[in-house]
Amino acid sequence: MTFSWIASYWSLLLAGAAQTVLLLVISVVFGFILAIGLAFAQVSGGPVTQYLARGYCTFLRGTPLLIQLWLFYYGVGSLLPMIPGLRQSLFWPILREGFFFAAVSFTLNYAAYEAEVLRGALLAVPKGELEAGRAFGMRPFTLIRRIWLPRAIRIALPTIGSEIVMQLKATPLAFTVTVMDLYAVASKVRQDTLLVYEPLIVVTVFYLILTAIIARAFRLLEAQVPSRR
Amino acid sequence: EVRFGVMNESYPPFFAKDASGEWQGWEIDLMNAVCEQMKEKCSVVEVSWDGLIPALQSKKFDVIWSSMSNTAERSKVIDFTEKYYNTPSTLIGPKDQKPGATADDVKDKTLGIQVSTIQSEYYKKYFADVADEKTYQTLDEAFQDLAAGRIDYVFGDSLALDAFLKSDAGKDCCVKMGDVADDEAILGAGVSGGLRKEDSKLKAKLNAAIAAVRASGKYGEITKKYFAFDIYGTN
Amino acid sequence: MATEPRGILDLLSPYPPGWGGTLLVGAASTIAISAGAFLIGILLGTGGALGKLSGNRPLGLLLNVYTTAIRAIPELILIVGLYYAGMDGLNRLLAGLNLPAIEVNGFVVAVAVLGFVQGAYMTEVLRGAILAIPVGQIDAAKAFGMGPMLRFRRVILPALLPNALPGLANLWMSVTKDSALVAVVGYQELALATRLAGASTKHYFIFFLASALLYLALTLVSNIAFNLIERHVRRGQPKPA
Amino acid sequence: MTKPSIQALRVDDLHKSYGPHEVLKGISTTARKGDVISIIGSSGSGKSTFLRCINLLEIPDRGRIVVNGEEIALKRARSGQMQPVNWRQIERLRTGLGMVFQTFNLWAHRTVLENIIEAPVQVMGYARREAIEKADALLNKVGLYEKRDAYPAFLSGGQQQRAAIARALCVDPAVMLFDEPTSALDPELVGEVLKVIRELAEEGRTMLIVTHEMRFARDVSSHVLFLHQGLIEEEGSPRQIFDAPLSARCREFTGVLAHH
Amino acid sequence: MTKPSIQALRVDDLHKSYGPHEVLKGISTTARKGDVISIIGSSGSGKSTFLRCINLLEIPDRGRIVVNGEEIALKRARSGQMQPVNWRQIERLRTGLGMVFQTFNLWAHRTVLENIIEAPVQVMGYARREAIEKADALLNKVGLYEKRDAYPAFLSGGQQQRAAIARALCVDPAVMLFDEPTSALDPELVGEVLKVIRELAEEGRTMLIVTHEMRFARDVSSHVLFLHQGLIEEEGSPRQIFDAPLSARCREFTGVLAHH
Ligand SMILES: Nc1ncnc2c1ncn2[C@@H]1O[C@H](COP(=O)(O)OP(=O)(O)OP(=O)(O)O)[C@@H](O)[C@H]1O
Ligand SMILES: Nc1ncnc2c1ncn2[C@@H]1O[C@H](COP(=O)(O)OP(=O)(O)OP(=O)(O)O)[C@@H](O)[C@H]1O
Ligand SMILES: N[C@@H](Cc1c[nH]c[nH+]1)C(=O)O
Ligand SMILES: [Mg+2]
Ligand SMILES: [Mg+2]
Repeated sequence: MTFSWIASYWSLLLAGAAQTVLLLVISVVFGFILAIGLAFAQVSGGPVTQYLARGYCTFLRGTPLLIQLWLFYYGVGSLLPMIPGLRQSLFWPILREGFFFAAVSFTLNYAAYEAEVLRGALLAVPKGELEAGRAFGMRPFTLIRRIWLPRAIRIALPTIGSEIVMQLKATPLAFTVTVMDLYAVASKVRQDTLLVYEPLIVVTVFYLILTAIIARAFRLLEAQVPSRR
Repeated sequence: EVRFGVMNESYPPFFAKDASGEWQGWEIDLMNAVCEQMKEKCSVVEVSWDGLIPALQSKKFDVIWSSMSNTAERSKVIDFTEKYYNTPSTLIGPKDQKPGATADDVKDKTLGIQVSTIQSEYYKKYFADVADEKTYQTLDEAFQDLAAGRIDYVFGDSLALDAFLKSDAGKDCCVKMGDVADDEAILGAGVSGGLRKEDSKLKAKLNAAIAAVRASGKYGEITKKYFAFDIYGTN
Repeated sequence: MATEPRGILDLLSPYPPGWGGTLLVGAASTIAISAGAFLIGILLGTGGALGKLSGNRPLGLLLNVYTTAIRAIPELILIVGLYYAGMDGLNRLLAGLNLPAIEVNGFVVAVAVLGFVQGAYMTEVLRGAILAIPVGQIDAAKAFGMGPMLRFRRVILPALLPNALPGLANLWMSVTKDSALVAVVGYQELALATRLAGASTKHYFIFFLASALLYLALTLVSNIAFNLIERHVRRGQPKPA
Repeated sequence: MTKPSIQALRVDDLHKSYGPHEVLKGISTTARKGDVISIIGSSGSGKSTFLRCINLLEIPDRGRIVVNGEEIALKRARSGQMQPVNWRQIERLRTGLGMVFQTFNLWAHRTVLENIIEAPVQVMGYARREAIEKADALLNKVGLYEKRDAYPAFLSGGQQQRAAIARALCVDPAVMLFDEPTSALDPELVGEVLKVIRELAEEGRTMLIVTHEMRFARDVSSHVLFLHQGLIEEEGSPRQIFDAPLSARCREFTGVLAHH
Repeated sequence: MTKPSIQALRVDDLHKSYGPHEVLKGISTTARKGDVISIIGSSGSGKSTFLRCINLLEIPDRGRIVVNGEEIALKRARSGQMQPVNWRQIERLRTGLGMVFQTFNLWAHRTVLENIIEAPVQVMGYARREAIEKADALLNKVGLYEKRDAYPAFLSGGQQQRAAIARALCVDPAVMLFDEPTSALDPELVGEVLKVIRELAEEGRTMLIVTHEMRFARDVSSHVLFLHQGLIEEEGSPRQIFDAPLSARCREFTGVLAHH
């Protein structure tokens, strides 16, 4: 095992780790918010919203994230410069970057997966507990905020934890749109030095730390309401 | 028998798998010529780029024959044969951009470079202080971004860049900005076959065969099928 | 090579030089790999979830290591490590013992590794699903003298499925795409076939769309299956609203 | 029947079917402020359904419901199903209609105390401190103070039922709907609940109580309804219903206990 | 106390704590074949816990349990917790210990009929046809035949309770553990259940019944246990417990209803 290469790559590695974390946090936070809407649209929306939300989830879960990202960045993204004035505008520095496209695609994709999980969890909340809320005159929004969603999230916690780890493992796809996340840096090191395992071990250690943090956080969350088992 | 490891993704015109699953291209033809020279039976083993080194080391095949450039870093891990081709490095850019390929020309601009190429090494040494780099997995993607105006240059192998400039998309948008000044240490080593360190017998055999194929004119013959000029490079 | 401009139909024709056949064969491999990995995952995940819930401390710790580490380690390193380094080590050991070297199919290793990873995710999904079953229903099964196997088959499994299906469906969707990793052991499935076709013809767009449609078709078919199962296992559940 | 000013609840010709099964076939009744109305009837006769229709947890197929002089506006949707015209109205009226469910329906992710203060704080807008004070008083009253921080899953049946009663009382509703509120309670606690209900009635609150305990019904109510096959078979004062029922079915039902 | 041959159940010095909270502090009792033992006591006194310990749904911290002359083998694990030596033994004994839960615990994914035939077919190995015949007879007995294909979520409280009773009866257990089996039933149905229990007792079956209905306890039982603060405060014949209790606490508890 050789790790001398770290000396010349450490700044890239740090920047890569930051990109990885940033992509993960953005996509999970915004994706989760979006997922809540999508899940409720499916369990209690009208026929049209139900249909649209279902379609969204099917489509985004049904096609590879890589292709979504690719079509979005090289398809939609490369049409952007044709909009007159955009290249001179304030947004160009953001819209020029792959990061923006990666963050958006990841968010939309994560939302589709998470919505599916939440949909199941919402249906698993005992009907009587919802009725109790309604009987007290709770508005739909209050009912969702205080009873339905927190109860569903607790039911789904282990699965949500898994989805976040899966999302972490999806971040390397950002490399296809020039984002140098940690994995991309490792790939670069691998190709530069032809070392097979060492760069990936660095990534693995970092992923392990992140995953352990996520797993621990979720274990604490789960322990908040004791279960009778 | 000598088993040649080829990356399972196409890199035309050097090697490409067609729809019927056959490998073909310049590097495949060269391989056949070299084998004939060595009087060896040859076979192709395809593995993804990530699998090339481990597969070589666990003896799933004997030589990497996959347009791999010889660099100092890489020679620490595997051995290389003599080079079998080397092409100059070029900058291309949009038509309305001032031509030139020096550090001054690229000041404050963004260069699209394929990951882990010799051009990326070159960038680090000569351009890193003045210009930005965007790293792509394939040149095709860099071309798209160049056409879309997200980057100002693509810096890469002249062959691939020429092919792009001749294509429909390239014709409309971009022109050659110029070859960069040579740096023997970085750009000169060229593409070689990659071998296990301990396999010096095969290395000698391959080196002899490559030299013989060049000397016999077979090399030129194969090259003519694919290129309008010699791709062996200087010396 | 030259990119002769050809029509979409030519490009996607099932016979060479069209790439349609290659894509379809790739899609078939994708399904085979995914189904194999998914099944292994279900077995491991069920065992893992029950193990975690068994309350056995050492087993629980071991399974926590399994779910944390295996989910964290990039699949690539697992496959490459197991297939190349692992096989190499094994064969060296065998050679030392004067035994003949064995040759394991890279495909089998890849499926096993993906299944092993799926198992880690499923452990968590299934554990959550079991925890969401009202305790009383399991108590009732115990009170009637049902043994662990019978209890699992007749009460826990049907009661956990409604809670677990969405998570399992997600994992299925995701393994159909992760199966692209078998390329590293020289195996060609849909994603690699797509890239080959794109690189050879430069018509990336067409092939990416075509393969997206193939994935989508696979998803739609699996959706129908998942929906049917879900409707069946949710029988007896009142609507929430 | 009475002056509208003191009419707390009025139900007219309430119908409700589940699929082909008609559970309520036209129930009408009126409750004045301070009335305690017991609803008795055999299992499956539609008592719970009746209570659940009053606060629109089940939407009736036909009929009028008037709470505190305000009629719940229902319209017939194109599907033929009835529908509230305005859910806001229903939410508002529900805050005045406390309910204790037959199955308690405590929120599993909240402790007993949190269950009780949930509606006061989130729906009525009470200050948290104030709500906790009140909750603690109620917890003491139902003898559950030391379980205030326990989660429902760890309570005995009777403890859950008491938590549910405290939860409903904490919002001070003008009309209370109790669905078998003493089914899981021992005789002493039944006595306590009886006392609480009497106090509430004296404060002018109206109560509808579904119960299977005839003694309790006799002791607590000002008026008794006997439900049978989706209709009110007989109604009247407890004395009349229990001592001199007119209908044969009612006589049979209330007389049963005496026989064995 | 009695000849072992007709001893159906014996419990010695049963202890059970939840964390720091000691719920059972040493309960001992014996039931002979055909005995109907009622367990009364205030809410939270540990009645359900007692029943759940008998069939090892809760593992006691100390004590002996002997079912039909066979002692349940328990050992102390290193953690200090008690543990069954052999779960197989427990599964076997459980088939002879029918249980009706306070919260019914019907399997939500099975219809009423499926709930009832589940254990006979899957555990006892009865033929499905045979089990259905028996289930139908029981469904008729509890008046639930027309709901046999309904899922539990769509039943009224009393219907669910009757389904749970039928489910427990269908396996013909030698000892039945009833946890408030009439809490959701109307007086007529209570009478029916009473009749069923008497029939079962005549067949020689043993029953432990937790109940809050003193009248029911008096009518049904051969023996009554009064649980208080984790101990048997008083026990004896119904006559003694209800008419001439020795302990002040018991007098208070059973006398309550008379006072209000
Ligand atoms: N799983 C548990 N964890 C902690 N405490 C529990 C648990 N189950 C019951 N308890 C507590 O143990 C005590 C006895 O409970 P149990 O259910 O046996 O009461 P009970 O006599 O059946 O009461 P009720 O008549 O209300 O059903 C109660 O104080 C209850 O809160
Ligand atoms: N959601 C539902 N879907 C279909 N049928 C239902 C539903 N809820 C109740 N029923 C049926 O309606 C009838 C009346 O039920 P309800 O719960 O009102 O009875 P109840 O008088 O409260 O009985 P109990 O005293 O047993 O609680 C029952 O036959 C029941 O099976
Ligand atoms: N790997 C997934 C991403 C994912 C998130 N959650 C589950 N899967 C994809 O390709 O789309
Ligand atoms: Mg009811
Ligand atoms: Mg109890």
